[in-house]
Amino acid sequence: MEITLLLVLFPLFSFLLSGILGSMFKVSWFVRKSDYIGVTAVGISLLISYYLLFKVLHGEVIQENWFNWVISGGLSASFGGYVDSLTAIMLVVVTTVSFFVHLYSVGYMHDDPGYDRFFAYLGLFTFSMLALVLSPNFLQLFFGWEAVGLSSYLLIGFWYKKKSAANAAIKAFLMNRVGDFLFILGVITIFWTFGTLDFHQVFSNVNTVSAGVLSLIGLLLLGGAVGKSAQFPLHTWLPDAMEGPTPISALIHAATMVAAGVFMVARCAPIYDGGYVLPVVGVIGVITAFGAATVGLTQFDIKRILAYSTLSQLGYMFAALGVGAYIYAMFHLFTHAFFKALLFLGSGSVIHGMGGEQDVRKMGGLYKYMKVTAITFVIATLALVGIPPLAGFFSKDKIVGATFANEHHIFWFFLTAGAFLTALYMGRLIFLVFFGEERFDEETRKHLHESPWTITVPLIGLAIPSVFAGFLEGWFEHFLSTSIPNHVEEVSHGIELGLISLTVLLSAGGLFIAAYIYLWKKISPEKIASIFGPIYTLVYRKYYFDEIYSFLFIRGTGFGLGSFLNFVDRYIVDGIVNGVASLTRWSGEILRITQTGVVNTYVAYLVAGTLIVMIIIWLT
Amino acid sequence: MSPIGFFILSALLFGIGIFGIVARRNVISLFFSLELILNSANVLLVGFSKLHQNLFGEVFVFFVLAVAAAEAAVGLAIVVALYRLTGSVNTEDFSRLRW
Amino acid sequence: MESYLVLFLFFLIALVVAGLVPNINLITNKLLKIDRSVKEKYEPYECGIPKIYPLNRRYFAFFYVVALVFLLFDLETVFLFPWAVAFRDLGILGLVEAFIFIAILLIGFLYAIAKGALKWE
Amino acid sequence: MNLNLELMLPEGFLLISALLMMVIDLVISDRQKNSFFSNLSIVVIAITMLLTSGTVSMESNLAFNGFIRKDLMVVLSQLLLLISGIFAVLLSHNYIEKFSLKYKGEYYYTLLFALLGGMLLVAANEFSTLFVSLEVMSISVYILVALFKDDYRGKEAALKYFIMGSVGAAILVYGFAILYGLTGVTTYDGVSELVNKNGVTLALLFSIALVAVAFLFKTGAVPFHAWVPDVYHGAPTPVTAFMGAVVKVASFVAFLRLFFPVFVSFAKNWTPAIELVAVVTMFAGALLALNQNNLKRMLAYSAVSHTGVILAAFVTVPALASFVVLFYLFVYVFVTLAAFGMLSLLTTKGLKGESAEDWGGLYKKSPFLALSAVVIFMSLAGIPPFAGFWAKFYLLTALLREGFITLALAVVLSSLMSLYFYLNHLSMPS
Repeated sequence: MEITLLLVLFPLFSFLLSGILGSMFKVSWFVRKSDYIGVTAVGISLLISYYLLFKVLHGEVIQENWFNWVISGGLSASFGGYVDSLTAIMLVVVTTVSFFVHLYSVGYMHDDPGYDRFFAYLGLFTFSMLALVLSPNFLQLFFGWEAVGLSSYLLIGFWYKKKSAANAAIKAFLMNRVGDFLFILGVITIFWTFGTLDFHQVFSNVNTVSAGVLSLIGLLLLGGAVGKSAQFPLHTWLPDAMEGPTPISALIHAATMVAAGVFMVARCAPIYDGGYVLPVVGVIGVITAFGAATVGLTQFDIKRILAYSTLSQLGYMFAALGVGAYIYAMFHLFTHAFFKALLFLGSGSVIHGMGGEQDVRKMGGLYKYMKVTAITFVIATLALVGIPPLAGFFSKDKIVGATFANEHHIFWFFLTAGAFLTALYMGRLIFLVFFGEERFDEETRKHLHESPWTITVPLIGLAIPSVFAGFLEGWFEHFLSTSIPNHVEEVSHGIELGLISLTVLLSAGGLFIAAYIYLWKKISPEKIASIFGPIYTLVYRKYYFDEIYSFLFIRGTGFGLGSFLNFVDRYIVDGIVNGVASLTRWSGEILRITQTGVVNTYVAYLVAGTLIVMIIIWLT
Repeated sequence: MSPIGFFILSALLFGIGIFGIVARRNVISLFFSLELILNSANVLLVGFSKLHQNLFGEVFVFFVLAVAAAEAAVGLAIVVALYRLTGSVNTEDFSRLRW
Repeated sequence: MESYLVLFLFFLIALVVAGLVPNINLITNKLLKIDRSVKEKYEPYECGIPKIYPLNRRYFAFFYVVALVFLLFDLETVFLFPWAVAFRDLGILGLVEAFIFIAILLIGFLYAIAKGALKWE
Repeated sequence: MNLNLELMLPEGFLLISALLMMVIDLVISDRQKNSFFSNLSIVVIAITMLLTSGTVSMESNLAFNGFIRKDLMVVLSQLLLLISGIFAVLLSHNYIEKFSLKYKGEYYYTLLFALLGGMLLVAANEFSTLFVSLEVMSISVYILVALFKDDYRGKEAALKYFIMGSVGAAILVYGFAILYGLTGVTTYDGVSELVNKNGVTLALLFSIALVAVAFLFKTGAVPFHAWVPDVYHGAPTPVTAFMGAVVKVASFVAFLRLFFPVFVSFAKNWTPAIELVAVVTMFAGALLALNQNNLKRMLAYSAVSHTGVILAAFVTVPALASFVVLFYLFVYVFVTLAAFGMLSLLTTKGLKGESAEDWGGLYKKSPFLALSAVVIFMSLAGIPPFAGFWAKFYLLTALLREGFITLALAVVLSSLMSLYFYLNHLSMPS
């Protein structure tokens, strides 16, 4: 049996087992035992993926064909596993994080009635993510793409009884569909141009296709990536997605699924190098990186702050892709996966300890109560902020340096500023949560405790790579260069050193200012807010994105009944589905009036239709 | 002989039938109109059968007649049932299922 | 066969008239009619004699049933006619088929009787 | 005279056993009727399936002097019809238990007659055979819709369906009459031969239009769709499932088998009309379904939009079209049966899940139903990895291969729209 197939089958197996036995039929001897299955299955996949990495390190490129889905019409869709260095890295990231999240969920979800369902969904997600990463052709890529979207929908809506959760789930799923719609258009275009969907055949024939077509394909695929990775302007679903359980936020909305967009763009590097799309990618990335960072400064929900920091970090990756530094993007993805997952799991531990409280204003001084969580959280923060020698320092500085080296000085400026802001809001977060005076009430303090080992072990386990992953950089660059290009101009060491020290200084300064404001209380944040006044409110309201969208689209029907093209246009350009729905509802209402229950009218339609058909057939 | 008379007759019957179905509100007259339409097709079939000097058309007519009878029976039964329920035979009263 | 053209012209005219004119009438009626729907309008006789009993009283459904049964069985015999005409040419096979046909009709007849469709009470 | 009676074994068996059920119905006592007849009809259908699968053969055989043609496609679709018939019977049993029905025996053998009509309809190779079998199916369905006592909705639905259906049948006969006039024969083979000899004439186009309209009506394409929502809504849910599966499959297959052997050489004349109707149907169905609060009606409208999607495949070359359409129908039938079956299950459980509000927190009431609802709707919306996606995928690849890129886009877009209301129904918070 093919090793890669084995790799994906284990999570699927766990999904089916815990889904059918545990969740659907509630077999008595199985219920609440899904954790064993899940953890073991993902553990095995973890081992397999490390084995694959090992094989790839020895210069092998594994290509296995699982089965062919024969399709009438010249297209044979084959499902298989294709492992080059890029895939191997992604596999390791996915399985590692997924393993720790499984372990963590054992403790975190323990009292949840939907325990088995949760593990079933986790298995489903891991399966589809692995299938996505392993895909040797665009069809399987699309398949996995949709499947991760589906499982993310299920997991965000896990607490389906909360209306907010249900709505967040729909929002996420539909905005993803907007992206996926563009994506499948791109896939169709590819099939249209190349006559095949296989990566190799497509990429090897890239130079035979005009740059214009390539740009079109690139744009369409980029649409999918923007939807999946929650980049501007489709970013609004990610913060809402925090309605889901925290392990999910860690696994799907921080480490793996949202990174799929980056992975896809890196995988399609030949197409993007061929077209003119890269600047667009960069601009989107920079906008997201900077804007999300500013929003992160003003939020109070711990998970939302982390969500916005995720947005901004993904923005960094897109910016790196935009300047053609694919490897640096992947490297940041690699490091970011670890410390961001760590951050989310830590926040989960905090929420767990606080008894479900998520507002940072009601926390503080938690260091005394949960040491492990606090230490690991601080480590992850430093890593994210980019304090040497932690992981984030290497990857982020590489990206910033690359933007400078490739003469995108505006990008460079905003990304550096973004680094400063990152330091600021992360510092604010840790000082508000773990240090300073305690702002929670007595009975919270009573049951405030360090979390069980199933929660702390993953924290420690993830803390290690967050510290050391950075040192892999040279090896990583060399290793990935076998599968994807990396266009970065050389700059003199002096400049490089200057840049690095500048960013580090800014980051340290950010932390210091944060401490100055929130720890030593030299300036009250309210005063700053009042100084910035309108700007503050603007940012605090997340640039009024939701409001703008809802205005445009809930009242959008006021613009009159848009023609169908207009409808498509709106759908694609700003895919706020509620709005489009209200638009279409209108036309639906108009149509509904024709459905008078009187049978004579129906016959009249029939006759009119007959006439129309006759005339058409007559004329042609 | 020229079959044109058949055609004109059947076309007129068809038109009248359609008119009746669209215009009338009384279910019974709808049934009359249905029979008219079916029989317009029958007229056409018989005419062609005469034109082609073979019997396929007339056999077809037999089948159409039988089916029409069955339809009429079922339809009348439905109408009787509806009349018992609502006491009306007006199609506009039978428009509770809509939109 | 192009001599059918006149037929189709007729047909199209008929369809247009039939399909569209009544609707136009209806719509214009809906728009223009002055709604004076008083109870008397729906009486059988708008003036004069007030009706003695409600029209939708329980009526004797038996006639309908008999009419339906008659309609069906009467029309089925139409199939026996061609067989009778071509009796000799069809020979034994035709006879068998005819009897099968009769048998099926018979089942229907039995059904009708057993359901009391023909019991005069 | 070559009547290959052995080919007609399944239909004959079905007919005879239905007639026998008529007789049995007269003698058996009313108490055990429901379960007895449901089991009996399931057995009958199962045996018929066995006999049908006995007639599978790669080449196409004629029976009744070429009035009936049986080839692989026919037998496959007949099996599909029979399977859906079994499901319909299973659904009906509980439903009849719940809502007491006076005419139990009638219900079951009328259903068998409808199945018989469908089987003959897909096998028909001659005009009068086609017409008669179509009417056998339709009339039986009218009866089924109206059968439940004191059920006003059913009666009204039956009346509408009856009137519309008769008009459709009349139009069909008129088209056949003109075709007969053009050729002087009524078998597909003879007609296609002579028609191709005469070449395209106005009369021919005219008759093609009439026949096409009749079939478009039967399959429920816009603007001939008006009966679909009312009838699906008004009919008892098992009957709705039966219609959504059997009637639709039979009509589509008959449509294919009439148009592709006979009129294929005039494809360039009639494909534009079909194309237009298909696109209109997809979007009209999706738009109409958007505002539906009543789940049954919503499903009816979604059935309309699915019809449009299937029609889109008609514009491709014959072999591809019949393959794609048959595959799509195979997937669609099961999903439809599952959807309506779920509805009737809810109604028989007393949850009366027709209006959207009843769906709030269905998971609590019965998690199994909720999960299956998710799967069914996802499949209807065509989301991978569910079956509905693969049906759409085949269709899309076929369209792209033939170069109908706009149609393909239309299909993708309409299914995207349909996704919205499916999700709406899925995520009703409790």
